[in-house]
Amino acid sequence: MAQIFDRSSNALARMSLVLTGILVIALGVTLNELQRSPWVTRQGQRPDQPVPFSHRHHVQGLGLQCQYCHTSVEKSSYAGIPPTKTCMNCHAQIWTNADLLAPVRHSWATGESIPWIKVHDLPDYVYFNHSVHVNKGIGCASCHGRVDLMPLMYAQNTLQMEWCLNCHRNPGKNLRPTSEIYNMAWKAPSEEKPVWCSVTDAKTGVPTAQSVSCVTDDPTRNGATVASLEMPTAPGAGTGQAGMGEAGGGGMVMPASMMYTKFTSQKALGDFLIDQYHIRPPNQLSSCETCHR
Amino acid sequence: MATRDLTTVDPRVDPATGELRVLAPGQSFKSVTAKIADIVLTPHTSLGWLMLFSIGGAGATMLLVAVTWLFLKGVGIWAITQPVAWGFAIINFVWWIGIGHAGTLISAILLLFKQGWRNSINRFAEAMTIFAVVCAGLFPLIHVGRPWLAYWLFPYPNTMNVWPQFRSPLLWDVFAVSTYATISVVFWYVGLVPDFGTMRDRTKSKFGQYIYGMLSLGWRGNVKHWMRYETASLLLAGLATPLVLSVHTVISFDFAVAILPGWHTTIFPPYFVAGAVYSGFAMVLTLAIPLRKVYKLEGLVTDRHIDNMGKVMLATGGIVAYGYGMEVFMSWYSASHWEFFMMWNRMFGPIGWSYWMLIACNIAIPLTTLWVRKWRTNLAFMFVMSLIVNTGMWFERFVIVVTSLYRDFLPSSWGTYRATKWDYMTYAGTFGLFLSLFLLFIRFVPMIPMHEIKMMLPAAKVKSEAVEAGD
Amino acid sequence: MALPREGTYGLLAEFDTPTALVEAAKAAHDAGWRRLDCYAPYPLEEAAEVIGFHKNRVPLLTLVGGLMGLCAMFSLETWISTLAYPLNIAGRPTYSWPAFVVPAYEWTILFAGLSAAFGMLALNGLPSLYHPLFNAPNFRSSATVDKFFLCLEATDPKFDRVETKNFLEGFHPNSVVEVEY
Amino acid sequence: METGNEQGQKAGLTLAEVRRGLAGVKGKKYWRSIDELAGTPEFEQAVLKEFPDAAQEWVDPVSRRGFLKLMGASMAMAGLAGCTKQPDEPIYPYVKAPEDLILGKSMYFATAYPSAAGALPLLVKSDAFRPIKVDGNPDHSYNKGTSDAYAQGTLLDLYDPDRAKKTTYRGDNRQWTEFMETWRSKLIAAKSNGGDGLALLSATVTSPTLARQWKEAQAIYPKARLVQYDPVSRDAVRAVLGAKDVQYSLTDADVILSLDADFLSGSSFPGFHKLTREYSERRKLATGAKDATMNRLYTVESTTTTTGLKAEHRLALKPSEIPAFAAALAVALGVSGAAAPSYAWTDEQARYLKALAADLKAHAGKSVVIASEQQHPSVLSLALQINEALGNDGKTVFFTDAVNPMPTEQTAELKALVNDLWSGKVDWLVMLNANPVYDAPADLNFKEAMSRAKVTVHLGKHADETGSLTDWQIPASHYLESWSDARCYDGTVSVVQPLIDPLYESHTAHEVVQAMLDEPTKSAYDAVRETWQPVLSKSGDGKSADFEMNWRKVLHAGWVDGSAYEKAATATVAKVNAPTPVGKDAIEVQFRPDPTIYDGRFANVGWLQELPKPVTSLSWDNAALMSEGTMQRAGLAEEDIVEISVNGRAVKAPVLVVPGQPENTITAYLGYGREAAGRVGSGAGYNAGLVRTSDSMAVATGATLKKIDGRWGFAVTKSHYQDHRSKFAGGQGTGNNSLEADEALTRGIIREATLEEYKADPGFANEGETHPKVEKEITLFPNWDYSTGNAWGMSIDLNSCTGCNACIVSCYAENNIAVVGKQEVRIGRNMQWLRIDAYFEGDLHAPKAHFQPMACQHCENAPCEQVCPVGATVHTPEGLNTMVYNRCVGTRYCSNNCPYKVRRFNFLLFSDYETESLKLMRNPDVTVRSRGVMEKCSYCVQRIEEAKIAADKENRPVRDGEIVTACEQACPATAITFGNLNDKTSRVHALHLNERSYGVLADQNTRPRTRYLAAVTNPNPALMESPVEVAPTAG
Repeated sequence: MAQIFDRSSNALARMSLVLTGILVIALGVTLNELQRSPWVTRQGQRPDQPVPFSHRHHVQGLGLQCQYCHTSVEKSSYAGIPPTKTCMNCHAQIWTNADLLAPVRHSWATGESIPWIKVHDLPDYVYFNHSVHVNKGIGCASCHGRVDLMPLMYAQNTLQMEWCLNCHRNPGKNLRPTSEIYNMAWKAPSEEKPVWCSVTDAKTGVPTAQSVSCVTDDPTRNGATVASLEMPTAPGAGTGQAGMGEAGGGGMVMPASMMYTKFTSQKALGDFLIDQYHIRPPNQLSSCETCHR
Repeated sequence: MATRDLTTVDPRVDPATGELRVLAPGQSFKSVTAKIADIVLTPHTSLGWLMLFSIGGAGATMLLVAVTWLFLKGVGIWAITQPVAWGFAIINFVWWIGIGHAGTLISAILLLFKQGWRNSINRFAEAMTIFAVVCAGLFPLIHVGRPWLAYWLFPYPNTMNVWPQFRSPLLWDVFAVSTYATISVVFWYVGLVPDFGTMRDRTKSKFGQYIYGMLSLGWRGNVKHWMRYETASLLLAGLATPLVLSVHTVISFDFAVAILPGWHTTIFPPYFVAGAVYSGFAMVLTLAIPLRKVYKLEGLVTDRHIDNMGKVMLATGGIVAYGYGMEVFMSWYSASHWEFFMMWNRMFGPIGWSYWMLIACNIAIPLTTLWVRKWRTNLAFMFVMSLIVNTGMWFERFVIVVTSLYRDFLPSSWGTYRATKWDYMTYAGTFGLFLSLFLLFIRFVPMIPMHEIKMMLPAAKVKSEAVEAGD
Repeated sequence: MALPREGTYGLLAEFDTPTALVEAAKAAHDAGWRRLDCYAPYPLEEAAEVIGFHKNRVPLLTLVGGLMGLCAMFSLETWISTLAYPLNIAGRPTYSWPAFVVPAYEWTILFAGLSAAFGMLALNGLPSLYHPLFNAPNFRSSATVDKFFLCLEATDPKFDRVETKNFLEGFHPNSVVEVEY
Repeated sequence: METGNEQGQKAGLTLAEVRRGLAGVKGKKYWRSIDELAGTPEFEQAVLKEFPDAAQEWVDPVSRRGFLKLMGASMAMAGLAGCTKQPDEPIYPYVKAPEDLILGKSMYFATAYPSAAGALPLLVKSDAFRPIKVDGNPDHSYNKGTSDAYAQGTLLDLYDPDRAKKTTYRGDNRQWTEFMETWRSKLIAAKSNGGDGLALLSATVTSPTLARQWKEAQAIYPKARLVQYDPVSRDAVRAVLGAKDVQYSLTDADVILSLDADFLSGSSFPGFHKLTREYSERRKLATGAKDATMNRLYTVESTTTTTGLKAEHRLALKPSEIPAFAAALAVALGVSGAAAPSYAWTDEQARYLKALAADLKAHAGKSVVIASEQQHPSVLSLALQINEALGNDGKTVFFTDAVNPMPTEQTAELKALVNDLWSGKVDWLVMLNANPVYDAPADLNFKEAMSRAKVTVHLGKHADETGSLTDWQIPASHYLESWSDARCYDGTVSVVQPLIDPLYESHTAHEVVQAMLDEPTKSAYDAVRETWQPVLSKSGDGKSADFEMNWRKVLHAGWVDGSAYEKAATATVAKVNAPTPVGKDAIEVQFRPDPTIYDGRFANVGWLQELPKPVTSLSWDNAALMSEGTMQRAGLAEEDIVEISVNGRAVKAPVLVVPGQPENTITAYLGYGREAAGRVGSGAGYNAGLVRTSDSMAVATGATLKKIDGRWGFAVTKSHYQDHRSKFAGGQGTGNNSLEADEALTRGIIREATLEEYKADPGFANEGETHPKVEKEITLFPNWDYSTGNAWGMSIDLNSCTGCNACIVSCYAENNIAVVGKQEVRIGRNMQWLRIDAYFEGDLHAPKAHFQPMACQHCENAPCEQVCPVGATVHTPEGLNTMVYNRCVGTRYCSNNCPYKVRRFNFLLFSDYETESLKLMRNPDVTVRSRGVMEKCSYCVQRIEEAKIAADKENRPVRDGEIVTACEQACPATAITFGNLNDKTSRVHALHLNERSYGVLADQNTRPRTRYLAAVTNPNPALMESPVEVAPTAG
């Protein structure tokens, strides 16, 4: 009887074994990439909106404040989509005949809503609250990116759970003074561009922003003669526990206006603000019930 | 003395040992090969096989229907409810897995103990294991509320940054059962490689040669290969032994780790394992007795096998009985009201009959009769007995799962349990699946390991002087 | 090694009984043959012994595999529960090692078993669907059934087509055939 | 999964759209198609033959949802993250936004739920102008924020998909204006003859404005008439007190006697909220053991109610014996002119009477006798005389004007009306929110009588039994959709203001009656304002004030200040003599408002249908409730169908045994056997009204029972299994005591002591074999540290809880809990997160009962968490046992390992994703759970998070009482307290330290965060030989 298989079959057999292995791995890698790909997350995609609204034009060009349209961002879980009226406030006077704005005028005339398409669309079982983030020193840009540079709106981030946790596990790296929340161009402090913050001793019951005030140009130059080395570094007997009583920087004697601490790194600023704003510790921020109910 | 008489009266007995023969006399390398290989190689498929296969197929189809409906509607089509949130699915799961254990036990543990008689039955016992595990593995998958998310039980990197919870016995199951399935398949296949070689060399059809050729990986009986092969088989056996013990131990943890009276019991691991072997051997008998008859294998699967399996059942059955006994004893000795009430409720509660059912099938009937060799070697009797025992073992799981759950801590939440047609269809369906798989096996794979049988033939002995010669 | 070669692979002698094979193999080995192999339809320890094959490395592979499985799973569990996403589960400590034992144990066995099986095949150089011996007509018909073969290979320095043939016939085999690549 | 959130906002924003969607949608049948059949015994038999739970699966086709689920599956597989790739979601912003609206923040409006028993002041939560939660008005002195099952249920009543949607004339659609034309033209025609032949039949008028409107109409049409009728009338009060009402105050009552008055189990009894609060306040034992004082409750009743089971001493009497007993008591207390019919009381009864009389005497002036309004008038009359004799008047008993503006004896009036109908004197019959075809006394044969009228009009929320027969059917507005007003128990006027535009083209009684006046189209809003103009135009001291400002104040507060009635210490009480009891062997049938669906008006409210009734735990049905003795004598078994013949009429009813029911007494709850209630209510139970006649509205005597073929499948949510344990197993083996309670006591689940025992041994709740104290230190692994931050916990006072079910319905509404339907409940798949366990102790003929609200205990060592393979249920740093629905794969292992069995599983797709109107109702802050997911009580985590965020923004800790769970909020007995255990000043912290505080099954070392306060009873030593209630003599 002759051979069943010819010489090459040995090589083939072994090759196929190796190939199967490679294929399995490849499949795994692909799926892993796929679940994070824009195809799934919609990251960076610009859906066709009824009106090609340009944030860049309105924010950077005209300098509109975020809250002018997104009115409830500080008060409610929902930042708010402006009613047609908001558009008409201006567009009753300007660009009254622009074809682009036809849907707006139609809506205004008929009283039917403008059917926008949601760009930042969380799953329905995720309970995100704008107000607490904005009040605790997370700037718009931290999640939405440089909206002021977006001609058409798109999602800067994946908005996936891992992305949320990334910050909830280490909030410090994204914290900024509440006075800078709407500042799209805010940069983390550095040796070149330090940040000076002062604390009026925070009593409980007052909104977060009021206890800390920060400036980006050296306050000592205009009069205040206090050297920052006299400052207690990052004042903070704060428990880091929201509202658990005594806030950081309590026992300071000098008038608040004069006591500025200089920060030259986001790390330092983050730790300082975590104390001042009573940011909850990571184990609480990454606990399930924070987002799922 | 006795042996002398036996030799005269009973041809089945080996005059040398006085034991029943493992193999009938007059087998040769060629005859063995022919006998076993030709069952597979014959081109004509018997009508009986076709009929049985269509029955199996029908069953499997029913299973498919039941599962489809399940996926469409939800587990609510089963009887499970509050407080009995586990029902047939888990019972069948444990039952099938248990049955699987005999195969591994025969092929592994008996191999380690150098029990030659195992060789005739280990191949299809292992096959039975694998198919039983297939049926068993089905249930954990379909019994979850959202089966399309069942893959969440495996640790894999995901965008949620969440992982399985390793304190849960269910997760231990995932690893235990998957390992068990994998190792069983590997062990089985390794055992098959040389026989595939034989098939390759015996089959006439070109196609057959290709298929068996590939499956045999080009086995050519090189004695060095044989040596490594033997080592590997021994190692696999050595690994499979702790594995088979661990699997049912882990499954018993599903209950033992919970705090429920009737589940929270330290004795579960041993008596689950014993019970598994018990039911497993019963199932081997259920399969072996007809096979032997249909394919005229009396020469290879002799009364010795039936007899020995009877003995094993006697032993394991004894352990199980001890387990039941201890449960009752502890419920009194622990002086714990929970335990006491649980046991009372098991015996005399609304569905106490199921407890007595299992006592009858697992202890009363078998443990009184299996002592007698005459009955142990009576095929009809053993066949019936094997069915009885497996019924009993099913009820054991029923009692553990249901009667512990339906009356637990808070009397206010007591309920009851009534199986639905979907429960029965799913259960029956797995028999169909098992049957069809098993039939395919005996049609296309040599059901008895030829090389291991050959080793046992007298002709296989090398005359000792040959080795010393010339030194 | 799968390179196609030309010429003779070796001489193949067929025997009826294991004893005959073992005797022949022993003689050949004593005569200084080193490139030789025996073939039998079932494990024939004596044959391997006499041609000087005593121990193999399968056990070592198995051990290594087992240890790998153990470490892999246990460290995965520990990492997940204490570092990746530490959660309060029923008030248990995040590092609940007793619970981690079970999966680690299972993976030990899994990896060990796989390494044993695949290690064995690898060491045996399987799969090798094509092999010169299959060219020998009588080999394929009976090697895996009931006949016993001794093959003296051409790569052995002592190999000489004529002498070797005579040498083999000295053991009264059923046949001695020349095997081509 | 989906939340109300997104679609909530969408819906809220385009109400018009939703209305369009609502037109004629047939919603998902969560009540399962077969439930419509469920009434018929044939069906039940078929079902019982095999697999009641699976039968339906053949019936209903594979649903679209089913396929979607499968698609979801494959998609889930694709995007490994588990959440599928979402389709584009649209946003519909306002065109002009209401300036006071902040989307995502709820608003609260004060209103009131009007009912014949007195209005309930409410504060309703509104999300994007959709009312999503009804709760009591916390500022109102009457209910102090508490509510009840009915009021909670009215929310689902508003969104009921089966409500009438269009005005119809003989079945085809018409416009409201068309009706107004016909109605007006009729009125104009009728003006000449003074409105002769005009008859209005209304449910009890509760609105002063409506009363005013009618008075004015009466002036124009003197011959027209308005008849009020409710199947549950207050005629007894009218008979005894005329236009007065009686009010009780339990604050100073040391001894309370209830004469068949079920004032603790639900708001069908006037003043329920106030009475329950005052009753429980006297049982809080806040002062600690040493100088602990409590009130003592005696209940003499004719069927088992929670009031009876809460009583220290309960006496079960046949309905007809109650008046005689009252009389006997009056005599014993020396009430002048009281005469008791001679009757052979058993020794037990006599002894009870003696001890009771003595106790009342001893507490003259500090006691109160409360009488039922559903009894023979003599009971109320005698009760009031006794109170007078005891000098309780002015201390615990007061008299005011009637709460209802037009108090009448309704049954008599209805009779008269029907006679006129027969004699053809009525040509226009206008029915306002009444359903007489269903609930008028059977002997009046209203259906026929109605057809004698030339034109019949029905204004009703549903095209019900009546509405489907009348010429005109007009959709009535729900009280949350329309303007009105009403007086609550103490007479304070509440303005009923709408929370939402009418969902359908519905109208109000105000508009119909207004049409009879000079300004026929004046809106209800203007009418109400007009009514209160004079009052609100002057300030307290009579000087004139700015009406608009006061009006706005009223709308804000919800009530008109100082409009409460004068409380008089005396009133003229008509003396009514007690009739002689009919004898012990005569079978009596008594009719009672149903504890969950009242008189049937809530029949289509799924929450209330599925709500297990107190005492029986029966849901989705009513039954012929009888004692075991009665049942056996009639040769019946439970679930048998019995034919009850009385008053020459017969009705078929299923049999259910009630512990403690007096012999030969059958209790029939009204409101069931509806034919046109809607998809939920139709076909549930049997119609007791079929044997209720105008002369036996409360009790019908001389009934005969006949067993007929067929069996009924009850959905009883707890097994009421009787003990058959043999002696060796520790059972009494009498077959006559409840195994559950025996076990509950042995296992230390229920812990109770008498006042004396408590004083002697304050720590009784944590001592002894069955009451083990658990040491936290004994542990294999280090305890988790909860000492910093918040640590949420709950305390439930078993002494206060009366098992009234308000908490459960409140939980339904707050947490979007699904209704599963009778068949699912029957096999134990009801989804309530919170249940009230009732354990009957001792002789089932005269049981003692313990009520125990049971929800997730939030164990620190939660057994459920450890066994979840995917970590879908975990512990939060603040000690919540939280359930992450969208992580759950549904192994149900957690439920198996939960010793409290408080977890609920979506075995099928129970949540309704299709019915438009129900989407409007959902709480947007709570995920709507889909199929295959486990769920359970979350301590209302959405409220916790809301409060935490508010507090965090203000840099302050969460204040005690800032977070109120839904159950706590509703509880009239203030039995539930939630708070932060780490806050040393919080109430719950103190309560957990209370010596009566114990954890259920704490010996399993689960360390529950919910703890219970052991109950303490205050029995009368004179009756202590049988501390348990007195068994009625087996007849």
